[in-house]
Amino acid sequence: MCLGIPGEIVEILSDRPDLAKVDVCGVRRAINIGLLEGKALAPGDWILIHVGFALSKIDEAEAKSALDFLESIGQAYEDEIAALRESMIEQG
Amino acid sequence: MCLGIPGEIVEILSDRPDLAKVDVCGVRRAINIGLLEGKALAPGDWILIHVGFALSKIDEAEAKSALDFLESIGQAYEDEIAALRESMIEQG
Amino acid sequence: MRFVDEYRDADKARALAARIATLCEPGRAYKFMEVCGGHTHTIYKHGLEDHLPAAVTLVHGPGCPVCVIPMGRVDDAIHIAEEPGVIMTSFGDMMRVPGGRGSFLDAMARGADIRMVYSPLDALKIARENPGKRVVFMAIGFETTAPSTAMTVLRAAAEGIANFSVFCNHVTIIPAIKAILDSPDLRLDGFIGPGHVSTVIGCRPYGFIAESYGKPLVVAGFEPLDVLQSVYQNLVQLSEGRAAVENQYARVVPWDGNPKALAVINEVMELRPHFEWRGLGFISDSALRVRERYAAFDAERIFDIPGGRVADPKACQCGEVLKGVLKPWECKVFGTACTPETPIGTCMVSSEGACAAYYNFGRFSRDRVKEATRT
Amino acid sequence: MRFVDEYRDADKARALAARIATLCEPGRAYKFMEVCGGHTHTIYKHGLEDHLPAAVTLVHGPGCPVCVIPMGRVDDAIHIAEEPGVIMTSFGDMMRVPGGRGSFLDAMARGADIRMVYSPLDALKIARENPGKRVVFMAIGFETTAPSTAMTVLRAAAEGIANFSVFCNHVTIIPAIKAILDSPDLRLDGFIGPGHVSTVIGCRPYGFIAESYGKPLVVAGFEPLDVLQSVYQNLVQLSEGRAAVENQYARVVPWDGNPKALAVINEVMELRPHFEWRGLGFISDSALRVRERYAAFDAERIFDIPGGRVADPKACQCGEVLKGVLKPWECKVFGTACTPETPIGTCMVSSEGACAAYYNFGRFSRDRVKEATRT
Amino acid sequence: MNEEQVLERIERARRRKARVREDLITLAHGAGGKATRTLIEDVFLESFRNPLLEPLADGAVADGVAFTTDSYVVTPLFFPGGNIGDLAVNGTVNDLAMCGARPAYLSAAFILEEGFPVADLRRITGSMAEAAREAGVTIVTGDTKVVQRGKADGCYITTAGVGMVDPGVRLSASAAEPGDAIIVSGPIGDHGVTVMLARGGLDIEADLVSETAPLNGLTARLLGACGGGQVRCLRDATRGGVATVLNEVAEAARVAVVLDEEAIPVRPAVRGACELLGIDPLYVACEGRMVAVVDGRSAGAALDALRGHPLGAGAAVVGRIAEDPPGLVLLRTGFGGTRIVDVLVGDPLPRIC
Amino acid sequence: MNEEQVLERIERARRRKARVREDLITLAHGAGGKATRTLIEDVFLESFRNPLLEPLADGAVADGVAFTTDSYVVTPLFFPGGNIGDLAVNGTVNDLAMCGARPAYLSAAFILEEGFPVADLRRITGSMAEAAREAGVTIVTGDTKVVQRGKADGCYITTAGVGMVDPGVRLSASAAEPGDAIIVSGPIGDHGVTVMLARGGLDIEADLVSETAPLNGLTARLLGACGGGQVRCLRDATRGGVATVLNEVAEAARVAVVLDEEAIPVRPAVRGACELLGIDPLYVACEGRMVAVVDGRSAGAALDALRGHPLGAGAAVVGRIAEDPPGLVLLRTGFGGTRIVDVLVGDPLPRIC
Ligand code: SF4
Ligand code: SF4
Ligand SMILES: [Mg+2]
Ligand SMILES: [Mg+2]
Ligand SMILES: [Mg+2]
Ligand SMILES: [Mg+2]
Ligand SMILES: [Mg+2]
Ligand SMILES: [Mg+2]
Ligand SMILES: [Mg+2]
Ligand SMILES: [Mg+2]
Ligand SMILES: [Mg+2]
Ligand SMILES: [Mg+2]
Repeated sequence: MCLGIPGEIVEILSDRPDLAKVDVCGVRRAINIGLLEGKALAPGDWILIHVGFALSKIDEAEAKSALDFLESIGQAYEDEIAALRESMIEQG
Repeated sequence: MCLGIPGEIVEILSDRPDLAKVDVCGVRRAINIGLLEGKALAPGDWILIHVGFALSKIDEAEAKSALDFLESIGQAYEDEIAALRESMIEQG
Repeated sequence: MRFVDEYRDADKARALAARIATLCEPGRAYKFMEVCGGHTHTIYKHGLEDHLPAAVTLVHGPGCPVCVIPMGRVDDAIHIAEEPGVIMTSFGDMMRVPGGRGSFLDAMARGADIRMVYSPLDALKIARENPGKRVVFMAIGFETTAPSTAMTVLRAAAEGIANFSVFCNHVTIIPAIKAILDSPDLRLDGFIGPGHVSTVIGCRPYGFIAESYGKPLVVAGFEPLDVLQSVYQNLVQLSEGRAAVENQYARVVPWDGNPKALAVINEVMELRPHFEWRGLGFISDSALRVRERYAAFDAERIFDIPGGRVADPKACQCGEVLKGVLKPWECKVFGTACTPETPIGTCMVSSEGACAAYYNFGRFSRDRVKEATRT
Repeated sequence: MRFVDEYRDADKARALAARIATLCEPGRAYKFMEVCGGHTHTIYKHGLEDHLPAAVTLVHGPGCPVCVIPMGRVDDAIHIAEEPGVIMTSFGDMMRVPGGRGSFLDAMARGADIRMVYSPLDALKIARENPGKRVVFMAIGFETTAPSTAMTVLRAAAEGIANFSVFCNHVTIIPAIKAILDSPDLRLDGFIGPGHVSTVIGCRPYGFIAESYGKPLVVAGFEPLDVLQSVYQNLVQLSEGRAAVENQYARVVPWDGNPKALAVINEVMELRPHFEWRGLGFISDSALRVRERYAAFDAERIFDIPGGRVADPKACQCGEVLKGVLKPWECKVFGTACTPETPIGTCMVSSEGACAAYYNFGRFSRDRVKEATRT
Repeated sequence: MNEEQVLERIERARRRKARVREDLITLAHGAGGKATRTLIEDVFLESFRNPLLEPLADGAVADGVAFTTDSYVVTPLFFPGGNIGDLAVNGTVNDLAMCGARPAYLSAAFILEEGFPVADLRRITGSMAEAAREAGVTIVTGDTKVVQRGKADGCYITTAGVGMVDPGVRLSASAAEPGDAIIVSGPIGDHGVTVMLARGGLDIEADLVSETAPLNGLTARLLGACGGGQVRCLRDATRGGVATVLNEVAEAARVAVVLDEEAIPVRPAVRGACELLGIDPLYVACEGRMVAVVDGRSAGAALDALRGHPLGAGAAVVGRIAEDPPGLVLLRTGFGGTRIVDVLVGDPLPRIC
Repeated sequence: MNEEQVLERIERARRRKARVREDLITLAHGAGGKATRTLIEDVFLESFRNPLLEPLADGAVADGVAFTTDSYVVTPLFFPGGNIGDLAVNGTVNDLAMCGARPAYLSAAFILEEGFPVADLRRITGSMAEAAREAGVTIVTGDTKVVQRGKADGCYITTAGVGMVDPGVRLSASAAEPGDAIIVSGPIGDHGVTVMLARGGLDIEADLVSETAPLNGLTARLLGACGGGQVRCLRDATRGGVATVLNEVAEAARVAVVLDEEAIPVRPAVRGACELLGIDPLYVACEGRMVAVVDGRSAGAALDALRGHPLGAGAAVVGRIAEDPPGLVLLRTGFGGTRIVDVLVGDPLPRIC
């Protein structure tokens, strides 16, 4: 529960290593990354933001494999629909 | 110097003997009469008010004799004017 | 928006919906509970149910941290806010939540200084900028939010900010799920597990649900495709006769959660023996309080709090709604006496509350809506 | 209005004016100083000079308590007002008086809490109602006003109101008149004595004016006929070759003043060795301060006051105007750089100030005004 | 230089362009006297300058339509004789009436402070409705804003009004001519003194009520009784009082205004309060009194017309327009002397000296 | 009772007379959502009721003249893209334009807080003059009040406006008909997000500016391009945003409004800020965007007309009017689902849950 939004790290503040400037769709805010202690964070990394804190680092590989799964279902569905349509044309 | 206004005592406040309700032309305010200690004050008496305090009790006899003087000058003046006018009519 | 837009795609939704439909055994009805109010919000906001077959029902759970705050705690918070020299700070979500003496908004109208913040760190900043005031942060939320509160207390302690304290109302999710599972009047087929809580606690704590209760639980993300996919994964498990904890939201949720976040919670807070949940009653070990060693930052110790219990209004059926026993519209006052303008229960206030989500986004004949929006 | 309207009668004024005219020796010019700003105000407000023959000139004296406050004291008052938690209270007359850093109104615009009161007792009331604030009363005025301040301090002491104090700027009239009499560049034929000061100090203190300086002084009331009559009485004395103190205002002024008022002043205040008068410079024994025994009510002791002297603006000729050496219009900045909106000197601020009275009520060709108003 | 020369120089100085010298707004800028005028001329007129705004009259008239606005920020909100609601309706109705218009439509914009009692708001809108009914106007559009506690004072109301001006009517302060009579419609200063006392800080009691009232009935009678050109100008004597209004007339028409102190109607209690506080009723705000400048030959007819209406029962001729000295208001005092009646610098502050 | 019956009962309940239940005004009463509506209906409309006020539109139209008012209390006074002065002029110009009027005259009433910098005031009036010039309107009358420190927030401005409505033009929310197209004139929410971020408390940066602008040029083009009756109604999507405006249309015309989420133009930064704060751009205020309801057959012509004007370059058809269910705004989501878009209860508060 509780609103969490993905944002991209733009900069780790040099004077405050527990803060990162994060970009959400062109909107920027300093986010506390103290809860991700021990994770290697760098500009370009994505994090999940909740009430001004980063709760986790987004795992791009996991994201990709999940999307691949969704794509595959989508593709299968389109194939089926196409097949269905063809069969209807054949019938028609 | 300093603005002072005559007002008429309407009531001596029973619970606060240093305060009197004073009327100025139908406008009423509680006035501190502590500076008039020793003067017998009663409703109907007139006092001079300055910044919420009564500074003196107005002496009606003195007021009357001063006004009498002014009246007398006024009367004398009118008599003179009348005399002057008559003399002009006589001349005219 | 990356990691967002991909998961709002209508075509993929239709494909997934087709799969879901094929997974449903004819004649069987399925009930899945989304534990988390964030999911409830997603479901209604995106009209997700339009993709579900009639056989699948989503049941809304107790995972709205605003909804479960009992009225007495709101009154306590207002009591603190009305102490001289206090600035109460709160997330926007709390502003309209009614206690026995009205809401924060009403208290503001009576003169209390209550300010909305985006982060507990903003409350700390207000404390720093107002040394002559006592700044209290109204801390609410599950394990998602508790680490932020704890981090803020640690920061206040490190900086020696003496005029800052926390009114701690953090709750924990597992006891609530357990209460649901143990409630006699509810039959569920599986769970859509709370994604953001799980970033902190990980997926292991749900193990007992699969093991002891034999129900699937799929930890899910908050975009509508995430939720739809977790329905799909639940159905797959059921069709395969399995019951396991799965992580649909692996891009964000590590299986083991966030150990640092758990550590800071544990540093600053401890379990309360009992805590009252609105609608659910007292649940043991279900909430957090500030530890003795941070007493200086604990509003409950600093202020003399009435701590009274306020009975829920008679008409209120939030408990049944929170447990998923009643659908919002089945509450007798839903939409007539209880509306978002005049909420009787908290479920009607928070946008994560099931009643509010249903009222704002879903309240209307689904058939007529579908008819009207057909393109 | 009794004791007012009788003394504003035009017919009596004309009669008195005729007498005054006959008392003037042909070819001789007469200069009388009205010491008191209240008289200046009366003279201009009622157009009294229209009743005077050209041979009689009224010269405006230093008796405007606002006009004689040096700029440094205004700055000190603003300094106090800008201390945290202070409510400064003041008569309306002070609000626009410029110090080196602007006026009370400007300080209010910058954020100071300065409130207008009608009576020092109202300031005490504010103190009573605001226990968390330090309430300071800006005390100004001659012996007329000093007893009220003293009574208020006594009352504060009796009630134990600890958050009330007085910034004492009371001045005494006799040293000022002496300074005038000793100034080399002024020739006066007599004085219109200050009526309301005399209710307190009585008429005896003026004796030296008649005795040592050989000038008549007539204590006068504040209605225009009072002032006109006192001119008349001055002229009668001169025509009879006498110089005495006379009391035109016997309805209000007892010959011996108000002993109780003098006693309370003396209880609470003592003479300062020196005090600066705007335009007149330092005058010994000319002002009052709070006695040691009432130190708890003395803002000068409570607050750390800069106490700096601020040189009057170069263009300012208030000193000459206050001494009656210059007529207001003879000041080089009168009415151009110095106006009531943009006063350079204090005489342009108070409605008792000679420059302000002349500017507001009299500034214009007397002949053209007379022509226009002829009925 | 002699006195006459100095005075000429001063008059020239007074006609120079106004300039705000302060860095910060002070209460004086809102008091209706010189500081207000300077602010309006130097900031608002300077920014917005156009021929319709330029006369700085009660409202603007174009194509037979009059348009005006005022914000109401009175403290206290409720006072003897009325409340901010009556004021907000009557004030704008009156500004339209002073343009010679028949007031028709009003707008009402509310700025409410968080915490303001809804019951008080209902009382205020009730009074507004009643006042609108009495004046025969309709409130056709509005707005509501709520600001945080401490960012207002309960309730501020801004009304604007639209009215229709009959073809024959053309009123302007600059139309005043020597020989014209100056009429006030009744005793002055009741409203201002009532509100000042209602604030409570002065602890003064008086049996006074605000005269707040819609004057369009009165102006209609007056315009009906006198021919079109006979009425030169109408002004409601609000903030700044009769003195300020007449200074504006003198200035706009470059004429002298000559008042007779004894002819000016002032209630005893108003006089008493003013004497006690050291202020001059000529500067005290009225909210149901107007000043009319009419052709001297129509003065009688005008007076009859006004006195025939309940709100004009106390109407009186208080002075006249003269040619010289232009731009000045003069007063013949009851004492038989004369003086200038200038524009006030700041608020009419209670004074002790 | 089954779900359908319950929902019917609820719809009936929603049409009951609004009643303010609170004793005190809260910020929600000014937020533009249901509480504001309830306050207006129960207090203001109840007190002032008349046929011209009753539609509660952007302004009132009578005898070919449109009249409107708004108070401006924005915090901060200066923000990227504008300030309170632009808003006060553009807002009232736009309300007139939304009445189908050619805006002509404006009034401007200022409530200034003691201590307000004169330089800021000059900047504001300068912007107002510039905005008035751009819109082709004249500020013809005004008012200034100064309140004590702590009784305002620097500067409040209330403008009212008068405009002329051509005979053929008759716009009304109740004129919307099934088959009509709904057009917005450009990306939504820029103003509201810009101001929210400019307050500084959220510490969020974005390259956003308010779109505040006068829309009368745009409306003139639109009315010119479509015949008189083809444009049913125009609304500027200020407080409460597009969602609120469309609910008013649905309610007034007793029709359904059906929106297509993907067609609604929202800038990425607005979306980003809204996602971060948990608010919905549909409820965010715009100050230079309008919603037009036009005959479906004229949608193309209307869009061309709008897109030909710089302020309408981003115009888009975002939905249509349907017959059923009356009084409701529906959204077809990008996800392929549907939902209601209801009136907001309070402010669009940043939320965490
Ligand atoms: S309708 Fe109201 S009272 Fe009923 S369950 Fe929902 S929130 Fe609770
Ligand atoms: S004109 Fe101004 S500077 Fe000159 S004497 Fe008068 S008050 Fe002083
Ligand atoms: Mg007016
Ligand atoms: Mg006006
Ligand atoms: Mg007020
Ligand atoms: Mg007005
Ligand atoms: Mg509006
Ligand atoms: Mg609008
Ligand atoms: Mg409007
Ligand atoms: Mg503001
Ligand atoms: Mg508007
Ligand atoms: Mg005005």
